[in-house]
Amino acid sequence: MDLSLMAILLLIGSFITYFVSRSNKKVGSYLTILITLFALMYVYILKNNIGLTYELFGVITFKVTYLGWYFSIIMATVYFSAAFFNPFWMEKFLYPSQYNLMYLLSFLGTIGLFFSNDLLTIFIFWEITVWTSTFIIPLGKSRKAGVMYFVISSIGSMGLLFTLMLMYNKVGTLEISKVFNMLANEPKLASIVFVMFILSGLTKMGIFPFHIWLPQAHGNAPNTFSPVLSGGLVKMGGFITFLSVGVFPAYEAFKDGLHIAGIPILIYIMMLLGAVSIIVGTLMAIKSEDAKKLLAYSSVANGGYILIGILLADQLGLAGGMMHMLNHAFASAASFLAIAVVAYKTNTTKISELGGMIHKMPVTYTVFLISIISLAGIPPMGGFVSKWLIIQALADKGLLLIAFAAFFGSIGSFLYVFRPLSAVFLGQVAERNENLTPPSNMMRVPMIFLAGLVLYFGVLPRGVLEIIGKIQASVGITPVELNGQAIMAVNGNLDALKVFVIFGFGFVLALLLFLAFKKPRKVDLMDTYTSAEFIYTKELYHYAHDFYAPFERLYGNHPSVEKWADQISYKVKEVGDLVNKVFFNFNPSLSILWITVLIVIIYLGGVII
Amino acid sequence: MKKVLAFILVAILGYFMITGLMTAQEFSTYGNVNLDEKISRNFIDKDVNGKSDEIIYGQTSNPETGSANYVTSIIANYRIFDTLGEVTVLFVSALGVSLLFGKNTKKYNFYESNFILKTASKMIFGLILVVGIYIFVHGHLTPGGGFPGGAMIASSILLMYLADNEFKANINKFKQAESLSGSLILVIGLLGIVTSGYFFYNFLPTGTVGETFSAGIIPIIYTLIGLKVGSELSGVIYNFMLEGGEQ
Amino acid sequence: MIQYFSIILMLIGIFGLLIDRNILKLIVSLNVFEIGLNLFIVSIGFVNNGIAPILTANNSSSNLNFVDPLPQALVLTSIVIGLGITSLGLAFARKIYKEYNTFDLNEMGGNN
Amino acid sequence: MNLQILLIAIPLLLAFLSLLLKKQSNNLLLVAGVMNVAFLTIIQKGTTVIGGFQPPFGITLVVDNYSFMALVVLNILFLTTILMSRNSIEEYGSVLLVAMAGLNGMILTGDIFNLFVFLEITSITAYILASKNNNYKNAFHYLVIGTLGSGLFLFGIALLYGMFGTLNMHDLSIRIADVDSAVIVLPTFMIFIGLAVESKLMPFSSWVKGVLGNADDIVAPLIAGSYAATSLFVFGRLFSQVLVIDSSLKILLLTITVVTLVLGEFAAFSKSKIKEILLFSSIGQAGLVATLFVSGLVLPAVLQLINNVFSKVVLFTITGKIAKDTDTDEIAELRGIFADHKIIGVSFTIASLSLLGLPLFFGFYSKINVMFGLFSLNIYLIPALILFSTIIEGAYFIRMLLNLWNTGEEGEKSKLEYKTDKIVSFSKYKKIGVLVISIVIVLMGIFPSLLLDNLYGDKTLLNENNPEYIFEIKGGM
Amino acid sequence: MENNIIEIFIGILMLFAGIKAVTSKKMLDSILYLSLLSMVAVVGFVIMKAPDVAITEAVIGSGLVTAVFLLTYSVVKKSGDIA
Repeated sequence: MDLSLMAILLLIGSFITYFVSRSNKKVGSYLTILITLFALMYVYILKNNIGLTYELFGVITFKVTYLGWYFSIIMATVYFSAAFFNPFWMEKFLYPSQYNLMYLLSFLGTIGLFFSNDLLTIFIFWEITVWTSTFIIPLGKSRKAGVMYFVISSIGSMGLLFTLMLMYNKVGTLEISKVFNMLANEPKLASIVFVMFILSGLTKMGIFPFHIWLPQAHGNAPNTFSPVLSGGLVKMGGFITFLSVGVFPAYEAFKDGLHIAGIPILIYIMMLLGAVSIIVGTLMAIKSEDAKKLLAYSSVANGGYILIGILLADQLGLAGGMMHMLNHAFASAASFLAIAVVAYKTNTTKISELGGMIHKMPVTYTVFLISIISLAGIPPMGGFVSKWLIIQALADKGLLLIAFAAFFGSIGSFLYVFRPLSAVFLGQVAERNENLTPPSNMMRVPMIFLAGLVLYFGVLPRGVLEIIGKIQASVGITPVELNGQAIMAVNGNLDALKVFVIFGFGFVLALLLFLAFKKPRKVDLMDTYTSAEFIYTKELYHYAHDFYAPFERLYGNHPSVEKWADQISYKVKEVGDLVNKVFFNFNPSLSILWITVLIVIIYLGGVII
Repeated sequence: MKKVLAFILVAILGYFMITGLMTAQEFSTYGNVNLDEKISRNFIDKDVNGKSDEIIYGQTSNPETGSANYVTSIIANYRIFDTLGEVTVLFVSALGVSLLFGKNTKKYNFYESNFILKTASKMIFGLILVVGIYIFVHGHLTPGGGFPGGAMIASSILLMYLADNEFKANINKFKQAESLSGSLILVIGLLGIVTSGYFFYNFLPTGTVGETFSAGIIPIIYTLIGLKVGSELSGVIYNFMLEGGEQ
Repeated sequence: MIQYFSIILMLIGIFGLLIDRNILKLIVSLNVFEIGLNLFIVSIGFVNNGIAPILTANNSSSNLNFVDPLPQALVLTSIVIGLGITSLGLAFARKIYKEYNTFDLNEMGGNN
Repeated sequence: MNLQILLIAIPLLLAFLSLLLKKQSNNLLLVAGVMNVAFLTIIQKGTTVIGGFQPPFGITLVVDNYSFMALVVLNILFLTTILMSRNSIEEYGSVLLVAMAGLNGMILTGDIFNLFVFLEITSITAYILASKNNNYKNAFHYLVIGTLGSGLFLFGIALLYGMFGTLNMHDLSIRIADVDSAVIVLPTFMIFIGLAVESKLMPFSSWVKGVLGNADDIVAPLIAGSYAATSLFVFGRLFSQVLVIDSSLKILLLTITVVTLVLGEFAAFSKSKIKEILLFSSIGQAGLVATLFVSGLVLPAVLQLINNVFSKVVLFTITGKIAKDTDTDEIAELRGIFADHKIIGVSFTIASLSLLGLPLFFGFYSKINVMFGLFSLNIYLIPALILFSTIIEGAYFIRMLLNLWNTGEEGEKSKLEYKTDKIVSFSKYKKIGVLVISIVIVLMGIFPSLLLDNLYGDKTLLNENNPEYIFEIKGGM
Repeated sequence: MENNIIEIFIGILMLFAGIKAVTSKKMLDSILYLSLLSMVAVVGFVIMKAPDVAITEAVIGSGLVTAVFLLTYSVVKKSGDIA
């Protein structure tokens, strides 16, 4: 199986899809499903030739590694399941054929990125993914989102390119396995390269202060692409982060430098950023009115977990980070898909406008329940296992500050989990949604698939942890210790199966009690009355409105990064206007003045020479 | 205020320029130029392509370029490509002027022209014309050449325009002369390629330095240049006499 | 000597370009600049008590102390180019006058 | 027998003849363009002298790899431009013929004063073109600045002649190599000014806003494409081979060019009209290319230049046509203009993305080459600035693209409200032309070796950039 | 020696004409001063042994350029009064 062949096939296939969809968009959208499925199987088969390298156009070089295989399986799964939704949105897009093309091109970009063998290839595919997805996002609601996404991503690409060039100039090669070796004994250079390199990871994962694009992009992207964005593209950042501690000899390079709690200062700062984004993400998720924005902020928080876990780069932490990546990918993809179903039926994602969807779409409800529990890291879902691993590692290392942030995130996640659950799905159906048709099976299939995966990895995490162990071994970290389904940690170990059994028992018990003592008494949610006053806006009294008002008041007027971003762009504009006034007005003699001044300066220089 | 500032700036600039020129060691100061360091020594000795002995006025025959006027020999032979470009510059600016004014045809009359003025200016017109033609025909022997000659023709036309309101030199005649002479110049150049592989190769015998019929293609080219420049400038003048921009 | 005067003349041209608002006078300043430039270029080729670069019956040998003919040839070119540009600029000036009914850049108002 | 003289002589001859047959001038123009492109296939590299006088005395026409590349770019650009916008040539055919001759001459000539003459020819044609559509005031502005610039250029040439007593570029470069580079500071800077005015470096480029801001679909692509390409190529020829400076002046020139790059992008970011965005971005690009040339990176500079001019031709042709038909180029008023013109929109997008240096397009190749070149000189500040300006560029280009496509809102059943009511009618020449150019951009982006292998033999992506390898401006000496 | 004196005299005259040409308020004055300047420049060229340049400058510089200026000026003057 030739990887570069697959890349070419994907390229050609995407263009074929484009031209097909020019004539018939439905068929084109089905093609996206087929091609992603094909790629998924192709990638799965690639497991057999780990370690082989492929070459393309003389510039691009691939290498099949467990790391790349792991990531691209995640990515392909997400793309594949999200593709099932494309046919339903073909009617809604203004440029459907463009959407299909970009969808497949960005897929190609991610797959190529994960298998790339040198930094240049990484950069090429990185850029491809960036600009293709840039053209998809504005197909949703807002154009500003696309611009912001592109700008922040290109900050990341800048860091990547700078690293690439610097290393090529120092070392003379770009091969990932070789390029960073010499940095181990050059701490100064290493610190520059480390920051520049991980910068791209941070921007992509939406780590504070680069998190501003996530709510914008996730919230405004087409409902079919938000799963891919949050479940897929964000994981590219995780990949880069892994390289920056796994392959990049960070710990050796900084071993003489300042340490905090046994962690080099630079890495510790990055972890702190992760912790900050956990807190920020959680808080913002709690107070967000829009279901997609809420999920986006939760992705910010989970990105923080992933970053911390990977940066720990040890037996447990790395395993936790990598596994959390997978769990979060599937869970958030599933939840975004569920929201997409809701949005497809009701044309809104505002929490307060919804409610009672459980009556209309129980399957969707179940999927959403499972996935969002996993997002919050509540047993018995996969998110719990990985979070447990990360917190174990933190406690083991004794990083109290960050551990606190992690705990805070877990607690806060309960809050934001239950808001959409209760407000979107539970409760009663709003009048405007009375006569909704149930979603078609084609929408149900991928959701159930993903939710099943989430549950599966929560119950039987061994399979994925074995692969993670291989990855760890490949970068010289002791693999995570497994015993049956149990994960051996330093202090106490976790057997997910037992947990599941216990929880399952509890669940069944609760169900039985619920069914046994069921006293149904329906009250219309809008049936609110006051004394001596007529209510005009019932929604204000709907419990979904101002769900967490007290919390929100706590941090109502928080400082926000968005404001800084706006100020920066405003300053740039100002400078531009100034340049325009000074150098480009319509009076010739002013520019002649400049010319004369320059000549004088040159003469002065000549005198100095 | 602005003037003062500009003056100060320019004064500083001038100070630097002059001191810079005085002190620049490579740059030989005014008058103390050593031609042997410059390529023009070979232009004077006419030994660009291989050594030739001293050039004597009226005796040396068939030098590599026959013009007794070194400036002419440079303009019309050594660096004729510059001259071609020069002609093109005039051509294109005349073209631009006619593009700007060409749409309107009514001519300005600055004042009523009377009989005496007309006749007198007719005589002067002829005189200037002859002088101009003489200048560019003898360009290779005496100072002057195509450009001043052509300009003189143009000024004679200008005189007629000013003096005589009825004077109508047909603009199309100018255009034809211009186009034909320009094309002929290029054709001569291309003939050079045909004869010897060099653009503007001086394929005619250069004769004896100082004689009227010498210097090969130089007189022909200069005549053509004179005609072209004359017609171009006359066209410019004509366009400027038109009611162009105003009201 | 005259070399420095020519440089100052160029500077006067630049000065005019700096201070003038009248487009005709801008062209005048450009011409002043060009005249100064031409004088400068010719002065580069001047040789002390040299003779004009023309073989005549009187000074008939190429070994005489001629002044440098090349700068003069260059200056001829630049004079003619100057004429072309001047006439084009004046044509523009007339069109501008037709549009704004003034020659003064300030009176035309800033952005076209 | 070398025929490169025909590249100049034929258009000039046709220009002279076009006075006689006015009606045919536009067809003559097309003929000349096609003939020039055809000549490119038969001329062989080498040097010819005018009038058979050996250099450095006679004027030489030099065709080395560098100028051959320049000729290819220029003539193809010119031909495509006039083909795409042949309807708006109007009575300017003769002027364009002269411009063609002048541009080719600028690239071909190996004599610095001859270069000045051709520079004057081209700039006068540029003034005339700038005055098209009653744009007289800005044309006058251009004329004043340009004339002063070329006057200073001539001043520099005179100083060089006074110092070294020769005008042939190769001869000059030899003689300059012997002396300390502090000597030639003044003439170098004068020549720099003269070229900077034409190649749109700040602060010499105040004319650009007025001229390009009001230009139509033939003038804008010409001035932003062919003229810019030629002047930058000449800039490179002079400053990376003839006037090689290594002193505080080099730092000063680099400052000017880099400042041009950054400030140009800033100004473009602050604009809301398509034309102004594009023209400021081309000012910034000119700054980038000039930076590379001054620091001696010829190959990256040439690649970047090619990428820039070809993209700019597409962009300016489309924008000029839009502005001509709708009397506006405010982005806000043109939302969704591409909804009805898919081909035009796709080409526009491809050109912009190539300018941004994104992969799958040629711009990526040139950008990577630029970066490798700069880093190979162990310069770190300039690349950082370039990358920074790339971010700004990306911001405003993406903003513009998304607005012009106006992707609308998901789930909207009525898509009409996202289209503009402005009517634009693109001729099929334009559609085909821009499409072909953008396809070429994509192809060269995927197979970058197509370009260089055919011209210079094998040049892989990671090649070391040695200025010499495309430079043999032998004066035939 | 006397050559020097002439040069200086010429130079002073040129500077005077040039300054007047760029600074004088009335347009007609500056045009005429420009013509004067180029006439003086002709003398300068003659001093520097450049007869060809002198002739060309005399005919083109001080002849045609001035004529074109005056044509523009008077045509404009005719249509509308300008200072």
